[in-house]
Amino acid sequence: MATDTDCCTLSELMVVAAAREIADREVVFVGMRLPLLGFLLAKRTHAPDAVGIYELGIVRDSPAPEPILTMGDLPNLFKAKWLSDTSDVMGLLQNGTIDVSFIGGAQVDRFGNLNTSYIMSSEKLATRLPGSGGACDLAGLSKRHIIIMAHEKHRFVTKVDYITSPGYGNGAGWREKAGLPRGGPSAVITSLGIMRFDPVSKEMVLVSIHPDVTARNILDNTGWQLKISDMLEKTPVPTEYELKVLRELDPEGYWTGS
Amino acid sequence: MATDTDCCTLSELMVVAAAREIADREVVFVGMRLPLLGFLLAKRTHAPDAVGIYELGIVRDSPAPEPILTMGDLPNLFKAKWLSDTSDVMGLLQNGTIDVSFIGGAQVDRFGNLNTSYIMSSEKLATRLPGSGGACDLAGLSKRHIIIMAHEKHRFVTKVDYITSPGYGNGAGWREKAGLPRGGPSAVITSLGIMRFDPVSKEMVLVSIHPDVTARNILDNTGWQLKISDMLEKTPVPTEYELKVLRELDPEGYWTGS
Amino acid sequence: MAPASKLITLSEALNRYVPDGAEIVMGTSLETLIPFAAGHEIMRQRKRNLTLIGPISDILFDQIVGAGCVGKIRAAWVGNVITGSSYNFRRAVEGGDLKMEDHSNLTVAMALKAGAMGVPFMPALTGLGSDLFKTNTSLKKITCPFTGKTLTAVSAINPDVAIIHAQRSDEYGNAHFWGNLGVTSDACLASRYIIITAEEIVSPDVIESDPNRVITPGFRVSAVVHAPWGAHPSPVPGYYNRDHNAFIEYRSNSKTPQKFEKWMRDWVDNVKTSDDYIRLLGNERVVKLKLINHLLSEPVDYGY
Amino acid sequence: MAPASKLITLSEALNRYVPDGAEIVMGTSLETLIPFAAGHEIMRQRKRNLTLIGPISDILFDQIVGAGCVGKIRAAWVGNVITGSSYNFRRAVEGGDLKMEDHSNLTVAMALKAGAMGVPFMPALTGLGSDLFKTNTSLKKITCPFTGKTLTAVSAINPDVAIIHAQRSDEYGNAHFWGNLGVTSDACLASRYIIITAEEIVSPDVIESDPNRVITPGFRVSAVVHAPWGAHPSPVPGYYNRDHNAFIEYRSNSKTPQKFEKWMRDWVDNVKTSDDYIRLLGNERVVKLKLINHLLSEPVDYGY
Repeated sequence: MATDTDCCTLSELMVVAAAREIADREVVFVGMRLPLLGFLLAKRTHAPDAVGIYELGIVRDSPAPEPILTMGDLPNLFKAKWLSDTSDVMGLLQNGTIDVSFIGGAQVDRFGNLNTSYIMSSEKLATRLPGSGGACDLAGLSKRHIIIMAHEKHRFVTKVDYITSPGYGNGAGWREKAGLPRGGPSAVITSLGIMRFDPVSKEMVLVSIHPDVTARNILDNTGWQLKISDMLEKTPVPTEYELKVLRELDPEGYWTGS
Repeated sequence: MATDTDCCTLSELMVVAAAREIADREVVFVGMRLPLLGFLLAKRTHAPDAVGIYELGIVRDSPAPEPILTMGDLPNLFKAKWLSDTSDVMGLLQNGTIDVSFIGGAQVDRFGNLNTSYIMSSEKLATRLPGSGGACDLAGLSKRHIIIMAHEKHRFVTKVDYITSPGYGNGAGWREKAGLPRGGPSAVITSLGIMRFDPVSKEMVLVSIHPDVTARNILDNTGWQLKISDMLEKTPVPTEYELKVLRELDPEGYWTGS
Repeated sequence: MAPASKLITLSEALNRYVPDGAEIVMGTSLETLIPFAAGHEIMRQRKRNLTLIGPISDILFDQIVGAGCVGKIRAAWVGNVITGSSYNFRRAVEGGDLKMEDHSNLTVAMALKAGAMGVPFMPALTGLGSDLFKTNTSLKKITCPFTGKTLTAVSAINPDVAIIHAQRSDEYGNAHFWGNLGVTSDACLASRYIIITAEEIVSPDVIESDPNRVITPGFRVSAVVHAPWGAHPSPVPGYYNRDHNAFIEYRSNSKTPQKFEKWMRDWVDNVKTSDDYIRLLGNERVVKLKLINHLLSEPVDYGY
Repeated sequence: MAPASKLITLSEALNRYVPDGAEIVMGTSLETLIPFAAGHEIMRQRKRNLTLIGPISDILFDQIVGAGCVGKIRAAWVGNVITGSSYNFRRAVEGGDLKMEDHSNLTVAMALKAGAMGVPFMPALTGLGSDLFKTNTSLKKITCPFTGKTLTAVSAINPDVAIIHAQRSDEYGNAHFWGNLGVTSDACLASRYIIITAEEIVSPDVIESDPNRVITPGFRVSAVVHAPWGAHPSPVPGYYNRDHNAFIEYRSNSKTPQKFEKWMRDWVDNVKTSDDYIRLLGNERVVKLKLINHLLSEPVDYGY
């Protein structure tokens, strides 16, 4: 099992991996929690001109002047570029303006479908989760989206109990048939490694393993026979500068503490 | 033919008649030109708590501090109660919040259908008029609307060349069949008299004659056999106070001069 | 010809406009300006069988559910923004006591926009491929009359009441609202009644100096309530920051029904007025949450 | 990491973003803030076969039609707000030289909202029973999937360019816009390119002090042009009043093609810069149109 490494906590590793998925100048629909930090980190490092969109009705292109725990914190409104309606920023999403977005997940399957609504146990409701929020919208309408979640066997299942946020459904062609205009998950960043999706079959493929983790660990914690890339890599550890910035962004380690 | 009378100009008479159609506390969708003055006059006389909605995205419940020629004049924005989007105020119209609205017309027929778009002559386009603006919306969606126009034979026709703003179509039940949720014209204020609509047949009926006008004048200037009410009245002339206020509202007589 | 004041007490406003069974939209700017004071009055009045509507609610919906006031929720997300799941909500849904209509943020926004615009539905591209259609009968698939493509039709929501916390309002319901706006404007226009709770009651002159800042036309507002700190622990732009600790503490204070009962006694039932609430918060907390770094908007001229 | 400035000349902006055949939305706040300076540059550049989109245009559309730049208009109303019909427009439609797509204000607003929201249409209740359906193929009757009732479906409009006159903008396209808003926000979000012409170019600090006043996010804006008096003779809240006489004079100056030609030579072709235009207006007129009664907005605090 992955744990905190010498250099950093596991959460820090995941946030840095998330940040690296953002290219400079991209328009990013920023979610809550770890993705929020990932976006702020990217802005402060390799993607200074990335633009952040928040579903509350916020557009900003500079980091908040102070650490924030959530997107509605007042420093995130301070000197924003635009404060507006949810339907305006959701319009930007729906009309194809958003390059990349981030979603946390409770349960995911081999085609990247996500469940954050209902966990079933022998056909009966076992756990009610908070629901979609904006996740269903982001998964359907961004040009691509990135999933961030804990890698545990009961979360990585053959088929999710409920599709809150569509991935590739049952494989190639499914999104188009459903009527979705674009997009799909491009990466799954977990506590053990990073998965991407086969461009043809749309099935999840392990492409990177975190420090101190083995492929065996990952297969043992995945509920189906996870495909492994021929070009399997080690997830690069955060640079010193990335860690420095990240610790400024979350000084009390609320999100990224061990 | 009606002309200016001893007491006032014909336009003043029409504006005062329009103002009297507004009850206190009503929500009024105010149009351009004469109706704009009618609303302002009502506010200053018998309907102080009427609320005015303007399609530009303005809501106000006090008169503008200065005479205005059109609704976009800056005094009409000064201390407005709400400055917003056209779609917001059109939403108020569509969702049934508007009690009464006013429309000018170029051509009208016996069921109160209005044409402000295309005048035809032997099946060919003779005159292109400015078009609907908000008139089609007001005619379809207010609880009632009032038409104001010059009374001339070529304008009062059996059937309009083009329905820009629906009245009662071809009679009873037509609006419901068309899918309109409510409304219809309640009065036609012209340069000769005032018409209303038969509650059953929905056909236009002459109910009031302006000073110095005869029923004969009106019939001669109407392109069909206009029905005349059993209770035909004389249009009451403006009170001194109404005229005083009106002349403050249009001091140069741009709209109400002779 | 001065119009009638709409300024009444919180208790009176909710007595008058929120009967048992009412459909209420609240928390319309998502994480900011959540009307906690009004929500707590709903709990104190032991309303029953309410339907709560909103995109996300942070912990307010969980609290009202815990008080037994709610029969149904139509929302995109119910939980605790910085800690995750919320317990009363989980218990109620898992126990079968609470009906849930599952939305996304976009479908809630479109349902309220349809309500505001007076049309029976709005089209959207979201939801396609998801299971929202299985747990939300107000979503249907339709074919676009122009493109032939599949779309989601979102049925209009017209709540009985919108409860909005605003920064400042005059006593006639003309209120300034700033910061991120969420679905607030459409929620107001879609609702039959609007209750404004405000940090400050100000003179009409203040409001009239900036009509673009008004959130909804005052003639549509039914009641105005003076409720300082009325959105705590959520943040109010111009007034106070988010009280993160309150959200973290609530998580443990709602873990069991017993713990929640005690929390509700202390923070809801034993609180009668804004003053009580501020006293309970304590001076240290109040001072710590107030703004330190100010940024005043550059004026604009509405003259002629 | 300073982003690139978008500040260019009017001539360059229209050269770059408005090719012959482009679809342009302008005059989006109806009677106020009409981008006359930009419209006149379109005329000077002798653009051809443009499609003009807007709810109403006051006399600007008539002028651009008179210059022979327009192949089609998609609008609710084309005329002169205080004098009625406009002559170039009448001549062009009656002569068969100009295609017209007849809208109402509500259908234009919904077409642009559909464009902004990224959906192919918006439903409405307006237009039913009217003949707009005969002269506008972007309207269709549909049956509501929830109520079974007849509705109007308004097809989305996604213009190539939105040209917006705003009060003040920074050089990156973040612009403050106040007064009545018309369809401006949706027109911007629906369009591929956005050109802002502004009375004043200000520092980003001014704009950042009030993000709720920003009309559209700056990252979506392609060009910013400094254009003082750029909306004359329409009014600009905060800057100048409506010049009624200009509208009355234009009526006679456009009665015949010959008269219009002369008007266009004097007021368009012979004017190269804002300074030329202001000089042509003359000091007396300029002074008379400026605001006399000021009303400054009460500040709000965006601090933390």
